[in-house]
Amino acid sequence: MAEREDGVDTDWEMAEGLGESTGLPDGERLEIALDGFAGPIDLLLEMARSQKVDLRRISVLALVEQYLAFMAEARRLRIELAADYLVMAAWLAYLKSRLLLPPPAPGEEPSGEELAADLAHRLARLEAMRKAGAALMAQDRLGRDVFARGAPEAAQRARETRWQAGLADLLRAYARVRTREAYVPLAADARTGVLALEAALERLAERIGGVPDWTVLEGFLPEDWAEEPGRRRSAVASSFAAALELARQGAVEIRQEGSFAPLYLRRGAGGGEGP
Amino acid sequence: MNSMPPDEPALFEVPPLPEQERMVEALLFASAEPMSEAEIARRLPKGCDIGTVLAMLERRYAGRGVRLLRRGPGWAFRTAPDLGFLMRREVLEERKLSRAAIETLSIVAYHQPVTRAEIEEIRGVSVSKGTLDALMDLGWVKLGRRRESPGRPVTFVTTPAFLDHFGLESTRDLPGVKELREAGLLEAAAPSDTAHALPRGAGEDETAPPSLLD
Amino acid sequence: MNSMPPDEPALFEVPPLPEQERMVEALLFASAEPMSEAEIARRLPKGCDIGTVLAMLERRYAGRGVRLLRRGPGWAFRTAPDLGFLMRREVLEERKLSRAAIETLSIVAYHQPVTRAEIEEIRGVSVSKGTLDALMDLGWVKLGRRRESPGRPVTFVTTPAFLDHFGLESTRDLPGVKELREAGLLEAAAPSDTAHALPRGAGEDETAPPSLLD
Repeated sequence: MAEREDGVDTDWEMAEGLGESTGLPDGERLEIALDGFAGPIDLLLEMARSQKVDLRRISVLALVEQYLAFMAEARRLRIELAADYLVMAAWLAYLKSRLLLPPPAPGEEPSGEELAADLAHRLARLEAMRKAGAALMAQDRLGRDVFARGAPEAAQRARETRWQAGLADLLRAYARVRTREAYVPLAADARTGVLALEAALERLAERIGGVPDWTVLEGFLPEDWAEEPGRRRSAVASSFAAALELARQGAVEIRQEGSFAPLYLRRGAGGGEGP
Repeated sequence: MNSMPPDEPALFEVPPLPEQERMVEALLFASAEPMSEAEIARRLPKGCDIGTVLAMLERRYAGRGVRLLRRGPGWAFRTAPDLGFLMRREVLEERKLSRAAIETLSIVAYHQPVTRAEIEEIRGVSVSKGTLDALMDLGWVKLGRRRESPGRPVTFVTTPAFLDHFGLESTRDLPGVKELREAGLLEAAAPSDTAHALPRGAGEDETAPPSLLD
Repeated sequence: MNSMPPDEPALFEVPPLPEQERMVEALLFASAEPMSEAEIARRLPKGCDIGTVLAMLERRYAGRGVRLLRRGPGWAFRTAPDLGFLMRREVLEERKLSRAAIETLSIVAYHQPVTRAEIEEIRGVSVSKGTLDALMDLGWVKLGRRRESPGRPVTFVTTPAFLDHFGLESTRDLPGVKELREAGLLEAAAPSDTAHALPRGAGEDETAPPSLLD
C-alpha cells in the first residue's frame, strides 16, 4: 500500500495552529494544544482532519505515524500525558505492526486492514456526530428563531396543575434514598455530643474510690449521657480512655471476659481513698 | 406569497404592507404583554405604518377563534370570548413536589407493590399519610392488592398517568442504582468516583449541573 | 336519523367544520406547548374531525407571520423563522451548551435508543456526571425501553420537547439523517473483538476547557 510518510511534520503544524501563536515556549504551547482535546480519539480526529480527505479514506498508517510522532515530541518536551494517551499510543503501535507485517493466518486475529478500517469508521462516526451537533444547533430553535405564544391562557392541557417534577428529579430522589445510609455523617453534632476526656477522667477518679466491687463501665456514665446513642457512644469512649489512664496510675483495675464483652472496673490496689 | 425583498439592504427599505402585517402578527403572538403602537414601531423597520397594519390584522382575525384586541394602550391577541368554555378547566399552576413526595413516589415506582411500612423502611423516615394521599390525588399512585401477610396491609402502585407524566413506557425501564451512578444521577457518588470528577466540589443537587451550561 | 334523545339536543350536536376550526384555533393559540390530537379531541365536543380541521388551519396560516406546525405527537402555533430577528431582543442571553452536551445530545438523537456505553463508545470518553441528567432536566432526553441484551441496560431517547425546540416534525427530519444512515455511520458499534479493539479513553470529558466551546 502506498502510505504517506509526512506525519512528522503535520503534527507540529497542528499544535502550532491550536496553541495561541504567542511567543510561548514549545512545551507550553503543546500543553495548551493538548488541553483542548477531550481525549486521544479527539486528538486523532483532529489529526485525521488535517489529511483533508473523506475520513473513511484516510491513510491510517500516516495517522499512526503522526500520533506516535506527536507523543515522542511530548516526551521530548517532558510533558506529562494522561494514561489514555499512552494506551492509545500502544494500541496504534500494535496496529502499525499489524499493517506492516505479513497478515496472520486467516481467522486467527483481525487483520491490520480490519483494525484500520474500524479506526477510520469510528473517526468518521464521531466526526458525523460533531457535524450533526452543529447542524442541530443551527436549526430554527424555539426561543431563538421561532417563538411560542407569549401569553398562554389558562389551562391549555387536560392537566390542571402542572407539577414540576421531571424524570431526572424522580431518579435523583431514588438515588438519594438508596445511598443515604452510606453518606449520613456519624456524629452530626460533633461539637455538642462529645464528652471531653478531662471531664470523664475527673468523674471516674472521683467515684472509683467508693467502688470496691467490679462494676460495669457504663455504670459510671453521667445520667444525661446514657440515653441518646451518639452521646452515649462518646461518653463510653471517653470513660474507657479515662479508665486506662487511671489503671496506668494504679487507681483502677479493669477486667474483661472476652472481646467485646462488658468492661468491669473496681478500685485499684494502689489507688486508696484519696490523692 | 412571500413578498420579502430578495437581498436588498432591507435596513433602509420599508417592507410592503403584507410583510409588515406578518411582522406585527408574529410580534403580538409572541409577546407576553399587550404592546403599544410605539413599542411595535420600535421593533419594526423604520417607516412602517403601524396603524394601518393593526387595522388589517384586526379585520383578518374578526370572527376567528382568536381576535386582535385593544387592551388599554396596547394591542394583544386573545381567544374569542364565546370559546372561553374550551379553556376554562383550571388555572394552570406550576408547583414543585416536596422532597418527601418525590422520594416516596420514587420508592413506589421502584418497589411496587409496596406497603407503607416498607416505604418507611427504605426511606428511613416515617411517611405521613398526607404524602401518599397527595400522590393518589395527583393520580400517580393508587392502591394495589392487599399483601397476603399478617395484618393484610394495603400496597401502593403507580398508575398509567405516572408513566405518562414522566415519559416512561414502563417502570421496568427505570435505571438501577448502578446505572444511576453511571449516568451521573447520584448527587453524592461514592468518594472514589468523585475525587477527580468534581473539581468544584459543589455536589449539592439544588445547584444546576455546571458542566452542561456555561 | 339515529336514535338521538330528543330532550338534549345541542349538547350532542357536532358543530359545523368552520366552528370546529375556530375552536381548535383558539385552543392551540392559547397553548404555549404543542397539543396532541387526542388532547384537542378531549376538549372539543364529541364527533369533531380533528385531522381535517388541523389541515384547514395549517393551510390558513401558511405563509403568515405565525404558522401551525406539527411537532412530534403534537401541533403548535409558532412564529415564522424568518421573523425571529424581531423577537430576539426579548430573549435572555442564550446559554450555550457545552461541546460534551451537544455531542451527547446528537448521539442520543441520531442513534436512539442508545445506551450510555454506546454513547461513550462513539465519543471515546466517558459520559461525565451532569451531562445526561442535565439533558433530561432540559426535557430533551428521556429514558427509552431497556435494551434486550445482556444486562438489559437502560436506553436514552429524545422527547417531543426536543423536536419542538429544534423545529423538527419527527426524528426522521434530523439534518442529514438519511445520508448518515446510508453511509453506515449510524450503525451500532462495529463488533470487533474486544482483545484488539480500539481502546476507549477512560478520562472524563469535563476537562475540556471552555475555550473550545463555540
